[in-house]
Amino acid sequence: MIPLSWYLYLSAVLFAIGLYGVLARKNAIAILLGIELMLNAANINLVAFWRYGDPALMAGQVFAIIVFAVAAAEVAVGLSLVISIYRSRKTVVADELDLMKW
Amino acid sequence: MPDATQVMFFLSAALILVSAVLVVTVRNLIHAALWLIATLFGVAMLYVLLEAGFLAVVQVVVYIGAIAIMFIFAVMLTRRDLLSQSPQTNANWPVALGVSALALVGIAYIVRGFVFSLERTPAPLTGDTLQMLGEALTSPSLFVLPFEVASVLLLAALIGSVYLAWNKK
Amino acid sequence: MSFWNFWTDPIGVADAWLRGLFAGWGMPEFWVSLLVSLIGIVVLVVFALVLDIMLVWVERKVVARFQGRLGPNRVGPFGLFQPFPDIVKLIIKEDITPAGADKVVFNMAPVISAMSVIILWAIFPLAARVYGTDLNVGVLYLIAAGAFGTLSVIMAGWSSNNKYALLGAFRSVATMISFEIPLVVTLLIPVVITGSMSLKAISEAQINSVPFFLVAPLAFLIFLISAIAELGRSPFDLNEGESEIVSGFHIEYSGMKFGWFYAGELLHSYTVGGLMGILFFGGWGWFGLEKVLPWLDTPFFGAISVLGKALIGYWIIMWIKYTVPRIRIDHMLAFNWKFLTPLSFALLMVMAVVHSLLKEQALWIYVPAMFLSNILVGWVTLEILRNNARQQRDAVKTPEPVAQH
Amino acid sequence: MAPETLIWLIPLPPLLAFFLIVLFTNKSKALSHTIGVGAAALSWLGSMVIFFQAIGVDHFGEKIFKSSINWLPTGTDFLKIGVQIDPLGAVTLFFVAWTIFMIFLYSVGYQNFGQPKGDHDRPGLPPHGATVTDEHGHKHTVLSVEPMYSRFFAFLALFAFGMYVLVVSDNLLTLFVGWEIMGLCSYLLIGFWYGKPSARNAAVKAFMTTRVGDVFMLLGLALLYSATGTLNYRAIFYNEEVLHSLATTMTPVLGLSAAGLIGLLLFIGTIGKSAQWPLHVWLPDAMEGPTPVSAMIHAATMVSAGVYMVIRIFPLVTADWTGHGLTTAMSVIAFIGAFTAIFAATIALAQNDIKRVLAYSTISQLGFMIAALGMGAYIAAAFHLVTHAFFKALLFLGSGSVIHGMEHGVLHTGNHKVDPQDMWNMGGLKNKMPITFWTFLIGGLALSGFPLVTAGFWSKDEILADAFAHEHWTILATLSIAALMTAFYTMRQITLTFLGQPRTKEAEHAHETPWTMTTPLVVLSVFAVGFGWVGIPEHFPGLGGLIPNWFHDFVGGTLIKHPKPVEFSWIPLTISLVVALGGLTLGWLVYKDVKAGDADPLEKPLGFLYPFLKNKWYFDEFYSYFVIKPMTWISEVFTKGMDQGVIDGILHFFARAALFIGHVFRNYFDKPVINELIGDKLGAYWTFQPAGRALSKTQTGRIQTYLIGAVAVFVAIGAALYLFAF
Amino acid sequence: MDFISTHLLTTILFFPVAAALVIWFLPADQPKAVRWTAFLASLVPFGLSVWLWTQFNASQAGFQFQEQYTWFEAINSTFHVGVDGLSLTMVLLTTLLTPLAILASFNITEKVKAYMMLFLFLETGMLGVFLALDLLIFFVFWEIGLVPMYFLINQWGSPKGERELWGGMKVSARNYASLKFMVYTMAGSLGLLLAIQMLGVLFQTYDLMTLTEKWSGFNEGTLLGMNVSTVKAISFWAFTIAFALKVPVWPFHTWLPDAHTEAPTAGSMILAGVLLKLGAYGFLRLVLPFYPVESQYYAGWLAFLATMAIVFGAFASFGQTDFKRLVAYSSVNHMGFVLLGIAAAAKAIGTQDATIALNGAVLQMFNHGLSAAGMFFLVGVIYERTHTRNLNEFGGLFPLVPVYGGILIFTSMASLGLPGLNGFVSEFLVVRGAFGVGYAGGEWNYMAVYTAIAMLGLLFTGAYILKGVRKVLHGPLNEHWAHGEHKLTEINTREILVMAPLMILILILGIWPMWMLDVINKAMLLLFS
Repeated sequence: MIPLSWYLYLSAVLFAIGLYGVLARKNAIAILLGIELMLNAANINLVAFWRYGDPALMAGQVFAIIVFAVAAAEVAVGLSLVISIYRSRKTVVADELDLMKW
Repeated sequence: MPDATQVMFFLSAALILVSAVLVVTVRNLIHAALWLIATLFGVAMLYVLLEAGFLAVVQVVVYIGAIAIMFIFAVMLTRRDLLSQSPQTNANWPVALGVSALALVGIAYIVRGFVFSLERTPAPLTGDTLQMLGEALTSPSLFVLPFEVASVLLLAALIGSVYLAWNKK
Repeated sequence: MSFWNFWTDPIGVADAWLRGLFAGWGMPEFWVSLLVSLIGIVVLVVFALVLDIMLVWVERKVVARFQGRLGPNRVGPFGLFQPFPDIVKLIIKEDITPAGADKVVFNMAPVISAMSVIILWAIFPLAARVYGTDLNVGVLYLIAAGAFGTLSVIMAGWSSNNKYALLGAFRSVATMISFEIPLVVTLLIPVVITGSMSLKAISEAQINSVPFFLVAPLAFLIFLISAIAELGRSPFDLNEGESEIVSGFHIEYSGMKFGWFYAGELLHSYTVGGLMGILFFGGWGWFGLEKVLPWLDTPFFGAISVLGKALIGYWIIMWIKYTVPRIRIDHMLAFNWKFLTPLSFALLMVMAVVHSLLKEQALWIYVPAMFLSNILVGWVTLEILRNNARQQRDAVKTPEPVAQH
Repeated sequence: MAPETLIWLIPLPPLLAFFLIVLFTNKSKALSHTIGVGAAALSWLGSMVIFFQAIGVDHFGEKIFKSSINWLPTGTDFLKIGVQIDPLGAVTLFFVAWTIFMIFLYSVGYQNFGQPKGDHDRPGLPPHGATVTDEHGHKHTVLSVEPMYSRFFAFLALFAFGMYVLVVSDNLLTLFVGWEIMGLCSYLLIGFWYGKPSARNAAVKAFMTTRVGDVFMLLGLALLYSATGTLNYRAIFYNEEVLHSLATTMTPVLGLSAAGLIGLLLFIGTIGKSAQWPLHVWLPDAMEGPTPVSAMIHAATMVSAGVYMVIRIFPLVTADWTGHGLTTAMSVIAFIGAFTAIFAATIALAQNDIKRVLAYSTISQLGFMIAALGMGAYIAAAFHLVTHAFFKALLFLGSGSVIHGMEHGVLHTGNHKVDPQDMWNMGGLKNKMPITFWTFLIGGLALSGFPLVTAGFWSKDEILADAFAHEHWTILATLSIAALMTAFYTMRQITLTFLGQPRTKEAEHAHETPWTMTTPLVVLSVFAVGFGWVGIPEHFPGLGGLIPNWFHDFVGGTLIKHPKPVEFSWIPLTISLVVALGGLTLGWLVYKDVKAGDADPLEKPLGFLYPFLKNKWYFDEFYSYFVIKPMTWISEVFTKGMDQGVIDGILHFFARAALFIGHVFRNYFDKPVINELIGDKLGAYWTFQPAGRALSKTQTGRIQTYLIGAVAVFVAIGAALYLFAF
Repeated sequence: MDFISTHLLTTILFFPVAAALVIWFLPADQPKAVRWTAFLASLVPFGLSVWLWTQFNASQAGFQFQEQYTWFEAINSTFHVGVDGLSLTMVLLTTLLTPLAILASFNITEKVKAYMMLFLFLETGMLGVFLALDLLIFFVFWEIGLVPMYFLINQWGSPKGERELWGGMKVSARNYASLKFMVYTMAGSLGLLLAIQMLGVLFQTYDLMTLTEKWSGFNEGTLLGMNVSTVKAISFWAFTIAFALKVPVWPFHTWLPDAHTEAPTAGSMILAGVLLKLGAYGFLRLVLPFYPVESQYYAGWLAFLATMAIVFGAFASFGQTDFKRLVAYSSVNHMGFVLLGIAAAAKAIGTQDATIALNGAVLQMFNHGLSAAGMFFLVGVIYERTHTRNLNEFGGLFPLVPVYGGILIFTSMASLGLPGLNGFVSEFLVVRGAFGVGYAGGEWNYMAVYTAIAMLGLLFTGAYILKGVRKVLHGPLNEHWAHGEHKLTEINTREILVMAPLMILILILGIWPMWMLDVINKAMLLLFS
């Protein structure tokens, strides 16, 4: 049998990796990739808790599904942002998108 | 001697972690995306281990079938940076590393810290979880509202992305 | 362990026999089940591939007939053995990997492509007790497998470092992702009616009531169309488009790698035909004939029924392929987004409502009602289209003055 | 069929006829009048059956036909409506049925059924005649058919329905329903030729004048209902203690008893409906309608309804009446009746329109009945009601026939100036239209009370006898004079119309009307003669006792107290003989040789009175000045002055105030203080800008830098919370 | 079906909104589709409420088909709906009139979509008021009904016409009317809201039934520093004025002629048919149950106002030359009878006379709904053809439009209160009830006087109705309409279809009012005794 904590550690690590990707990668798309990793880490937790808690309460799975939806939406909007930015600025490097800098 | 499920867990965990690391490190974004797919597949395997078959399949459909493909698309549409040989990480990547390590430590600490009231062999599933899930998603007393909200969110995302990516020329 | 048991439940018998055998060798339980399922997988895959090989012959023969030629007729009776020389040729051909290609990806693509089709067979119910596994999310599984197909195409297209390949990949991905929607929606209709996503349950539901093409003819049509697009077959074979992008994403492939793509496509078409049979034509049933002739209600005849239906479906797909010319990409996408998708959604809603209203009713009320509701939806759609067309014609009839712009 | 059921059914045929004609058959004239007449015939049949069943029962008063159902829930119990036929109802039903049936029949001819369509007739105007060419190619003009023929029958049918409802109903509410329906129909029928402004105004006048009465009547109903908790005849009028309690409870109004008050309120309704003074003005104008309508309204139904109602509520006005003297209510009624009788008679003297004369005669005859009721002689009143209904219907239909004949003449000469209704244009019609003449003569004699033979004599004589017996001398005197005048102007009318020489070419070319019109005349004339004989007093010399005084016995059963017939006395008899014969001879003498173009012989002797009478005592003018004008003025004031002036004025004042305040705030606070001072000066230059500059240094604009910061802080906070909070 | 039968009221209530949303997505250039969708959609609530009528058990006390959902927990206000005989009648009226009104406005050509949507919203608003069992909900719907009406008048009102304000300043009549309507009602609602809030604060609930027993019982002690009776008196008037504005009662009626005159035909139909009833309904549902004592105390004033409304309404109506204004004032006159009945009931609450008066009042509400809607529609019909409402420009139109004329006379007679048609029954009941209260077993009081005066108004009702008919149909034909492009065309089938249900109901209710009056009567008995 697998202890719950394994899943939790696993998701923690995955989350950290994703976080690193988000913080460190230059390319906006890569940042989005990182975000996906983090979302998956969260999902692992949700499902694991569902399984190890009371499986009759579907909350865990439901939230996981909603996370899917969120992820899909986020990717769609994010990527279209990236693309439109790319159109106008010919770059997707996050650091170069600094119009807000005074 | 680990039993079969543990073996499976280790396999998928290894797959997840390795490919995740690769996702955030490899230069070639296409490869990153493909490694992401590997990661997601691993997660799907975890779901199977957790007896959430539906989620596993959905994971594959949504993430591999749609999200990852979209990533690859996006990458291809933004070829220029793909070809550039400059480092793929920004200046303050060590800080980032530190911070995420810190976060990991923090979470791990918490995980270790709290009393595992749930640290036990999970109860065998009774009844058709798929059906339960469906009822949970559609019964007004449970989650129909979040579900609908999610659908609205998707609609908004659809319109929004179309609008954003619209080539106004 | 008599022959008749085998006749009625081959898998069960074989499974029991194998387990007994291995256990006799003193294997631990876990490894036994692992081994048995491995064997099962192997058998299934081999079966599928052998089927695939025969399909090569079928394809070539049928296309020849459609084009008024004879087709393969030298090797063996009716050229039945033609596929084998083909395969040998493909294998011994030099295997070229273009310069600048992304080796790993390039080599993985055809494998994934073939795999994406073969794994479908894992959930194919050939008879009441003859199937790889009975997933309670079977229908979704089909879609998931399709996702890998898409993946393989784009991998191939991108990795071969070739403009045409990339274009082909884009096109095919665009097609697949967009046509997946009506496909999924129409797949949901049998699911709604049955109340389960398992293909086995769906087949049984049809055997117990009526085949679903009577209940949801329109859904069947939409499924057929979007499935063909999913296959990337003519008239939707934009991803290959020999005449424009010199056969698209697998332009750079040769030898057995190409063979895999080719085999995958053939098998995929056949599989889709099988899916039609299972989802809309009553799976392993014989349209109620088995009630009259009980011996039809046995695994082997069931398998025959499924495979036969699959063959018919496959034939229909070929028929369309070799009859209808290719259409333009924008037309195709417009057709999907502006026509097929809304239609399928509307259909799904209507049928869900009618179903939930009438599901308690007797069959002779339920079935005609559903059928009529389909017809109605179709008719309304056609009306709307006609109006649309008329308006467009009128718009063309009265050109707006250019001066304003 | 049980009589009750039959009674329920009596009013229905006309109603059905109405809807049938209006909804379906209004295109086909023949079908319409078939339906109409058929319906009338059916109701007539039913009524006859009921009538004869009723007189078959002896002591019918105790065991009348009645049945009723719940109609309105009123709190815990119900307001019942139903039908009943008691002796009074039976006789009323009798004459109503006959007259209505006759009038329907008559209308077919009067509206020129079967004649060609008019050349330029249009709905809403009387037919102008049509030009036809006979086989010799001679063009000549003939009467043309009424354009709204079907509609006429529909309205008549509805009218009949109203009357039947009124007669068969067993309570005052449904009586009121029928009453009002007739009001509507009279409105519609008087205004039948709505194209004529005169007709239009007459219609409105009729409706409004009667409505004045109706409103009070409704009030009376409400009061009666709240006082007794029912409106059923039997429950109230056939019920001593109810009457007694009503009579004893006093009201603040004029010191009347409740009974009296209610009685008077209801009686005001009658004043309106039966055109008693002072609400009589509508009736003469109502002559604008087609003649059958006049007959319908003024003889058979509507005006009779008024009297009928007073007879119904007779116990109320006479509650606790000792039999000597009069209760307040009674005296009021008696006064109004008597005054109307003579007042109308005087006006009738000076009228030239053949129908107007009859109209006023009607008013005065009704006055007779009302007066009789006022004296407490309700049987006499009922008797006169019936006889009058017959001979007055006869007279009106006769006059209609005359007019018809005259119109024929008018069309022949083509001189449309000539008014076919003006008696001065007639004369010598005796030979032209004999049937009309003889029947009209009978009617006239009945009206003027020609002794022994005519019905009018017996009924009128009975009234006089009653007046004499109860020593109401003033009333006796008034009525006698009125009777004298009646005889006089009746003879005047007959002489001017039929006797002597034709005074115009039109009169020469008049000729007899078709059978559809003459048959009713004949039938009615029979009743005009015969119906008197059922009410001959026992002790009448010679005739008395030959036929029992059936009417008295029968109708007497209506109420609990059977009034005993007055004992015979020569004085009233002589009086009535004198006035009748005297009036007739006088009339004949005065008018027998009037030439064309002569002035009215009465003009000189009466002097200034003549125009006064001719203008009906200037009542119309009076009302228009003192009622209508002020009302219009008030209504103007209410809309213009009060609503749009005062009330809206106040509102607008508020509006202006609000606007003003808003203006002040904007110009003297917002603009200077907020916008300029705070917004521009303080904001821009002194505080906010420098701060912003300073802070903006920290903004690198690199999103990931921000993110790192965010995560770091988040981790820190999380750690802090975890370590210290928990 | 199960869902519908368990959520019948909410379905009826919100179906129009749903339909409106559907219409929102229809193409704006397809007015036909929009119209038919709206019409058919509005038929559904009607069918449902007919079903409701059949399902309703009149003899059962209290509200039926109740539904209660949490809505505004913080202040204990719940979404609570239910029907009793009173509201049932009104619901039936509303759901009957809306389809007719929509059918009547098929000739609207501009902004059809918005128009129809507003109409459906309006229906929901009105139904909400009738169904609400929670004061806050009541108020919310009360206000919601306002907005669509405002736009209907303001946007689709008769384009012509100006209204002169102070200082010769002119505004477009429909703006003036709509604004006046809005401001008037708002002014009333202010007091209403305050009173409601006070109740809510006082009892920590907005639930009607709870409040009814608590508040009407709550009689001594002090409140907000005043003693209760004062407070109650004040809040009584707050309620009363709010509802009186809506009824409208003289002298708060001046918005009505303007609003009616300017509103589009269907708008006036609904305005007269249903919106006015909201006020009277408020009286019956809130004022009488909440303030039995006060309303008895002030019954004289109510009766006075009612009488004024009847008499002045009649007079004013008689004074009009604008056909639609005439009909508009007739509403004042008729609603006066409703208020008279209410006042009488308030005077002697619980007695049989009171019940009769209430029966009359409620039935009068329904009847006026039918006849007034019919009258306004007929005015609209002729206005649409002649583009004038000036009575003096008509005359003798009967030969041109016999059918229209017949219908007009029929409806006029109904509105005049001719026995045999519906108006009479209710007016008789009101008069009878009021007079009974005034006579009260030999003891006479002012109510009798007021009734007597009211009868005078009844007389003038006749006067102005006849004036209308006389000016339009009778008299010498005004040749202007006889031929040429002005030729007056006969009423068409659609318009007859609008009138037919009204006329049939008018006749049925006139001859056999039992079926409806029984329900009302039982409701009144249960409510007020």
